[in-house]
Amino acid sequence: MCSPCHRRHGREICSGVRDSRPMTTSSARLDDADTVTLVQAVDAALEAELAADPRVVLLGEDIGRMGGVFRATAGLEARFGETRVIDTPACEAGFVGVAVGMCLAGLRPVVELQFDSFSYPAFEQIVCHLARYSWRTAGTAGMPAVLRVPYGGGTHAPELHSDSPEALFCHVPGLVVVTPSSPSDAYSMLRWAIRHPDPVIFMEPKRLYRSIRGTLLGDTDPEGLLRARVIRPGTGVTIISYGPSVPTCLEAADVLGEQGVSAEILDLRALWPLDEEAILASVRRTRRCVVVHEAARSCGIGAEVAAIVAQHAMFSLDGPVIRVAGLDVPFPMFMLEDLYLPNAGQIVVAVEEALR
Amino acid sequence: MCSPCHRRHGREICSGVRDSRPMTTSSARLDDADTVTLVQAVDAALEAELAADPRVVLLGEDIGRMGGVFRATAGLEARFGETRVIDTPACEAGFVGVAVGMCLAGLRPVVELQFDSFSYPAFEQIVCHLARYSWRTAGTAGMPAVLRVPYGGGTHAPELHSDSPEALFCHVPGLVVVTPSSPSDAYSMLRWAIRHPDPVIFMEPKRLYRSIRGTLLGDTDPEGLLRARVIRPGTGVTIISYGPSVPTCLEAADVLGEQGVSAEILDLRALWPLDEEAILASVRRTRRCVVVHEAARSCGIGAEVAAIVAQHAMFSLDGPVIRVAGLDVPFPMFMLEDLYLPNAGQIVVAVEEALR
Amino acid sequence: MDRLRLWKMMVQLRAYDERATLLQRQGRIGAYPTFWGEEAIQAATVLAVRDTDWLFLSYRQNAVPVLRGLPPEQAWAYFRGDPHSFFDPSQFGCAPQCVPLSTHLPHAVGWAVGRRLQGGDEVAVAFFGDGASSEGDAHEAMNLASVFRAPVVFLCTNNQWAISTPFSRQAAVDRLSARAAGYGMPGVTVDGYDPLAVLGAVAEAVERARRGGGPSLVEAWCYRIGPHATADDPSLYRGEEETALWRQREPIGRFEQLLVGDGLLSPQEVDAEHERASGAMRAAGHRLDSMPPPTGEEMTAHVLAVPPAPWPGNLLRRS
Amino acid sequence: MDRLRLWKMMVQLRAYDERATLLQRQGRIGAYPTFWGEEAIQAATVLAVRDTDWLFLSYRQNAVPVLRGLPPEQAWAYFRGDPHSFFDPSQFGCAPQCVPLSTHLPHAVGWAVGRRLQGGDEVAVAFFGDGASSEGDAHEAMNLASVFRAPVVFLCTNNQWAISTPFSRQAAVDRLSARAAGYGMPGVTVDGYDPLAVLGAVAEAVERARRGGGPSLVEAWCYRIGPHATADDPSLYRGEEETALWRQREPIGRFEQLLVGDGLLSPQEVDAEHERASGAMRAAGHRLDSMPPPTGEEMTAHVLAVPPAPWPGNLLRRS
Ligand SMILES: Cc1ncc(C[n+]2csc(CCOP(=O)(O)OP(=O)(O)O)c2C)c(N)n1
Ligand SMILES: Cc1ncc(C[n+]2csc(CCOP(=O)(O)OP(=O)(O)O)c2C)c(N)n1
Ligand SMILES: [Mg+2]
Ligand SMILES: [Mg+2]
Repeated sequence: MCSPCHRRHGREICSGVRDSRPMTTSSARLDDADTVTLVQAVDAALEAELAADPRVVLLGEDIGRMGGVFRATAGLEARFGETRVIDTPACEAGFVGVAVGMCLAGLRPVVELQFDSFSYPAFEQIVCHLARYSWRTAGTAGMPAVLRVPYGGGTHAPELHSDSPEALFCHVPGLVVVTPSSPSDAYSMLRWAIRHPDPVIFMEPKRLYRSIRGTLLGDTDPEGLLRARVIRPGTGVTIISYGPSVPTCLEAADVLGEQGVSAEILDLRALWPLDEEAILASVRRTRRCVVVHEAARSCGIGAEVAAIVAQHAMFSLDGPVIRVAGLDVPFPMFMLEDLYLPNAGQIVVAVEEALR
Repeated sequence: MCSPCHRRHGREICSGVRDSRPMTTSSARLDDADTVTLVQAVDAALEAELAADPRVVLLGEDIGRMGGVFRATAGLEARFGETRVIDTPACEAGFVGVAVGMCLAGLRPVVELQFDSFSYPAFEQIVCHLARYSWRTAGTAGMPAVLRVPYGGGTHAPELHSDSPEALFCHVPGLVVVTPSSPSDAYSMLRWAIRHPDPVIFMEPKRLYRSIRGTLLGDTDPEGLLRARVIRPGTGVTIISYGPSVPTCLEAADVLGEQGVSAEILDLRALWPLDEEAILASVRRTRRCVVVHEAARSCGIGAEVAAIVAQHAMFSLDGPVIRVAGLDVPFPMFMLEDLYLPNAGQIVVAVEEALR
Repeated sequence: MDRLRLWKMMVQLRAYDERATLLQRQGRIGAYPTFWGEEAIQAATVLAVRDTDWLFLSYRQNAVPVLRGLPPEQAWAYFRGDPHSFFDPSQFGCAPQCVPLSTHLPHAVGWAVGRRLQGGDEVAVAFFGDGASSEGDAHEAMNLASVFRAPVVFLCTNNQWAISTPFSRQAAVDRLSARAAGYGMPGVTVDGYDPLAVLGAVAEAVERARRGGGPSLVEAWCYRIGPHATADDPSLYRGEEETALWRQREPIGRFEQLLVGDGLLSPQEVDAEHERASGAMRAAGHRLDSMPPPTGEEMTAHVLAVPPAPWPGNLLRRS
Repeated sequence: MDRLRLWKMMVQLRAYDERATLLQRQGRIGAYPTFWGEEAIQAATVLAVRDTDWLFLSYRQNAVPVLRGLPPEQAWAYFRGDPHSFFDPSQFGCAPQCVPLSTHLPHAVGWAVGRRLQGGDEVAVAFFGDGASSEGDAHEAMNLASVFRAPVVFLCTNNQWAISTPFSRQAAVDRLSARAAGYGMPGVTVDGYDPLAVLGAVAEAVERARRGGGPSLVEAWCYRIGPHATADDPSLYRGEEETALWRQREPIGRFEQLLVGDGLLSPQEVDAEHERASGAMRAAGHRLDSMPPPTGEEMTAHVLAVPPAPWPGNLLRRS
C-alpha cells in the first residue's frame, strides 16, 4: 500500500498522488508579476512546477530553444536543460504515447500540442491509453499528464489552426478537461493540473494569449479550480461560457446592462466534469439561460449544458435555452472568422430570444 | 461545367454527382431474400453497389478472402476480384487516406474499419481531409466515400471492441452520420450512402448483426433515408433512439403499454444532420421526451436532442427531458456490459421520471 | 545460461495456452488469442532481461506476466471480461496487454526515457507483430527511440499472418529487420522457434541498450500455427499444408530433443514436467471459476483517482 | 530537355516567393511560408512529370500550382484567409496544399491506385519535409504504396529544419533515403540546389513508377535558408553563419552561371527575365487587392454537396 496515495502499487516513486504542497507564485522572469499576459502566466506556471517537482518534464515540438511557437515555454530549456524540456520530432501520436510511458515511469509529463488540430493525430493515444490506463491497471498506474492544447480562432491563422475540439475530449471518458479565461486562472489552473493525479486536457484560449493581462495568485483553493465561477453576478439571465468566449460575453453583458438587462456570466472553467450545481443554481435564480461557445454546435458543450438544464431545471425556466455556437462547418478561412465567431451582438440577440 | 453535378470541375469522371439510378434488390447469395440478418443486408448492399457501379471499391483489413471479421463482405472478393475488394495492411490512417485519394481519382471507396475503436487512428484523416476536402476545393473534389464502422457493445468482445463513437463524428463538421436499426434500413441506407456525394460515416450496430431478421426493400425514397422514422406510434411519451438501442426501446414500450403508457418510438437514423422537425413534431404531440443511447452521456447525441428540444419545444413539454445513456466511463469489461447498457427497465424508469 | 529454466518456462506457457483454449471451448472464458508456437520467443525474452526491465505486450503475449508471477487465473480473467484481471504493471514489470496495434510502442520509449532521466539503467522490450509493423505508431516509436537513444528493444514476432493477411500483403520486404537501418539502429532476424537464437539476439540488444548504445530491432521469424483467435477460422484464407509444415518445427519438441540429446533431460522428465505444468494450469482454471464476479460499482472504479460526484451518466439507476 | 524552360520556372517561383514576402510585410496577406532556395526542387519536379500526373503538396509548395497555370493572386489569396483561393485539383493536377504534416501522402497512394484501376498510367508525386518524415502517415503511405506497387514518387525536401528542430533531432540517420530499403523500394539522395540532379532522379523514379516498377523515395538535400514562415525568428534557435553559407549555394544563381557559361543565356537576358517575372508578380499583387472579399454565405458553401436545411448552428443570426 502506497501511503500517500492509498493505492496498492509497487512503484518506487508514486506519481499518482495528489500534491498538497502549497503553490506559491514564482515571479521570476516576469516583467511585472502583477500584470502578465495569459501566455506569460502559462510560462510562469510551467516554470514554477518544473522548479517545484523534479518529476515534471515538458515535451513538444519546438518548445526548447525556441520556447514554443507561442513562446509559452520561453526560457525554460535554458533554465532546466534539454532533459526536462524536450524537443520532440514531429509525431504527435508518438510523443503523447511517450508521455503515457513517462507516467508509467513515475514522471509527470506536460505535453504541448502545437495547435488544436494537431491533437487529432494523437487521438487514438489519448482515447485508448491516456484516458484508460488508470482504469485498466486497477488504479495502480495513474496518468498524471497534462496535454496543453492552444485552441480556438480569431488569430488570423491558417487552415486547421483555429479549431475548438474540447467537446471531443469531454465525450471521451477518463479525461479531465479544463480551460481558463484569464491569466490568473491560467496560472493557478495549470499548476493545479500538473499536480492533479488524473490526465488533464488543458485547453488554452490562444486568442487571449496576449490580449488580456492579469495578476497571478498562487495560493487559490485547488479544489475550487474545478468549479464554475460567476464572473459577473446578475439577475435577469444566465450566460454560460468558457475560455475564449468569456470576454465576448462580458462585452455583451455591458450592452445588455445599458438595455436594462442584468446578465450573470458563468465561466465554466472545467468542461468535464461540468459543475452542474453552479449551472443549475444560477439558472434557477435568473430563470433564463444562454450558452456561448465557438465550437461547432452539434454535440458541443452547449448541448450538454442545455441537456442538464432541460433535465433538472426545465420548470424553473421562463424562456427557451438558447445556444450561440459555431456553425457546423469547418472553421472558415480567416477573412470570414469574425463572421463565424460568436460576437456580443449575437449574444444580445440570443438573450432577447431567451427573454421572450 | 459538369452537366450531371452542376459544378465546375475538370474531372473526366465525375464522382460527386448524386446517383439517381434505381436501386433494385439484389437477392443473389442471400439464402432467403425475404428474411436476412443485418450483416447479410450489409453484404447484399455492398454486392449490389459493386455490381451497379464500377467506381465502387471496398477497402479494409481482412475484407477479402476472409470476408471481414463479421463476414460483412463474404463472397465479394471472389465475385469482384482483389482490385475492387482490397485487403489493406493494418494502418487505418493510411487506408482512410487512400480512400480520400481514390475519391480524387473518381472512385467511390467504401472502407471497413474493423471495430469502432479502430476509427481513432484514422481520426486526423477523417477530420482534416475526408470532412474538409469538398470545402477546400470549392466543391470541385467531393468525397463520396463511406466509412463503415461496426459499433457498440453487447457482444462479449474484448477491450476497445465495444465503443460508440458516433457523437464524435457528429461534432466534426463536414460528415454525414447515419445508423440503421434493421436489416431493411441497413440495406437501403448503405446503398444510399454509397451513392451519396458526401462522406458518410455508416455506423453498423454490431449487436444487431445477427440478432434480428428482416426484408430487403430496394426502392425506398432515397431522400427519406435521412429522415427519422416513427417505428411505433404513441401518444404519452416520445422515446428517441437509434441503432443498437432501438430494439431495447421497443421492449420498454411493450412494458409501458402494459402499464397503460403509450410510448412513441422515434428512430433517428441520421445522427447528423438530425431530423429536428420529426423530433419536435413528436415531442410536441406527446409532451414528454426520453432519449436513449449507449454512448457516454456527456456531449452525446442525447445532449444534442435535449438541447434542440430545450430551445424549440420547452413550453410544449409537461416533464423534463430524460437521458438514458452510457456512463462517462470506458466501456466496461464485458462481464459488466449488461449493467452498463441501457435496458428496458431503465427506460421504463426514465419514462416514469419524464411523466412526473 | 540456464537452458532448463528456459525450457520450463516454455512448457509453462504451452500449458497455459492449451488450458486457455480449453477454457474457451468450455465457455469459461470468451474469445482467446492463442500463441501456440511462440513460446520460445516469449520465454527467451523474459530470460534475456533483468527483473527490473519492463516488457510492453500485445494481446498475443498475454501470458508473459504469468512468467513473472501473475496468477494464471488472473490473466485468464481478462478473457472472461473481468476487470479483476487488471494488475499493477510495476509489480510484474509488464504493461497491460495492448489491443490497438503498436500503440504501446511509444509507451516503451517513454518509460525507458523516463527511467533513464531518473538515473535508472533499465531497458524496455516492446513486442509487436508483422501486422502491427504497418501502423504509424510503430514508425513514430522507432524514430523517437533512435533520436532519444532510448534503451528499448523492439521485438517483432513475425508470424507471417495478421488475421487473414499474409506478410506478403503487409509489407514489400523480405525481412522487417530491414527497417532498422532507416532509423540508424541495428536490426536482425532470428529463428523464432529457436529459443537460444532469440535469447542471444535479445540479450545482445538489451545489453547494447543498457550500455547507452540505443535501441535495436529484433525480428523473430516464425509462423502463426493456430488461428488468430478462437473465433477465427483459418480455412477461409489459407491451406492446411503450410501450417502443418510449420507445426513440425514448433519450438518445444525441438528444444527437448536438443536437451535430451545433450543429456540434460530424460524423456521421462520431459513428460513429467508437461504433466506438472498442465496440472498447475488445471488448478488455476478452478481458481478462475471461483473468482468472485465484479460488481456494478466497479464500473467507475479507478477510472479517475479523483472521481466526480455525482458521476455523469446516471450511475444510480443501474445499481 | 529544355534547360531554359527549367530556369524560367525557377525564376518565376523566386519572383512569386519574394513578392509574397513583400505582400506579407505590407499587410496584404497574413503569415507566409517562404520557399526561397527550394525553387530547383519544385520546378525540376514539375518538368519531370507529365501534365496528367498529379502533385501532392505541403504548404511549402504553395506555388507549384502556379507553375501549372493557377493565377498567383489566387494562390496568395490563401494567405489572406480567403476561400476564393480554393481551386479544382483536377484542373491543375495539384492537390490543395496540405497543412497537417504528411497526411497527404496516403492521398497520393490512393489517387495513384485509383487511376491505375481505371486503366490510367499516371504517376503521383508527393512532396514532404524532413520533419514530416517522422509522422506515422509517412510510414503508412510508403508501406501501402510498396505493397500496392503504386506509381508514386515520395519526394522529401530535406531542408534540415522543421521550424526550430534541426534534422539531427528529427531522425538518427544521415539520409532519409535510407528508409526506402525498409519498404523494398529504391531510395536516393540528390543535391536539392542542382535542378538537373533533381530532374534526373525524379524523372527516373517517375518512369519506373509508370512502367509498373512501384514507388520510390527521392530525397532532395538542401537547407531552409529563410525563416519557417514570416512570423518566425530563426535567431532564436540557429546562428547566421550556417545559413549564410548555404545562401551562397542557392540554386538560381548557380544555374545561371552554368547557362551563361554554356552560352545559352547572356547576363542581360538573365536580368531581363528576372525583371519580367517580378513585374508579372507585381501585377498579380494588384489583382489580389482587387479580388472581392468572400461573403458570409460562403461559410457553408461546398462543405457538402447536399446541404442540410436549415444548417445546424444558427446561420441566419450571422448574416
Ligand atoms: C489499431 C488496430 N487496428 C486493427 C486491429 C484489429 N486487429 C487485431 S489483431 C490484428 C492483426 C495483427 O497482426 P500482427 O500484428 O501480425 O499480430 P498477430 O496477431 O499475428 O500476433 C488486427 C488487424 C487492432 N487490434 N488495432
Ligand atoms: C500534424 C502536424 N503537426 C504539427 C504541425 C506544425 N508544423 C508546421 S510546419 C512544421 C515543421 C515541418 O517541417 P518539415 O516537414 O521539415 O517541412 P518544412 O517546414 O521544412 O518545409 C510543424 C511541426 C503540422 N503542420 N502538422
Ligand atoms: Mg502476425
Ligand atoms: Mg524541413
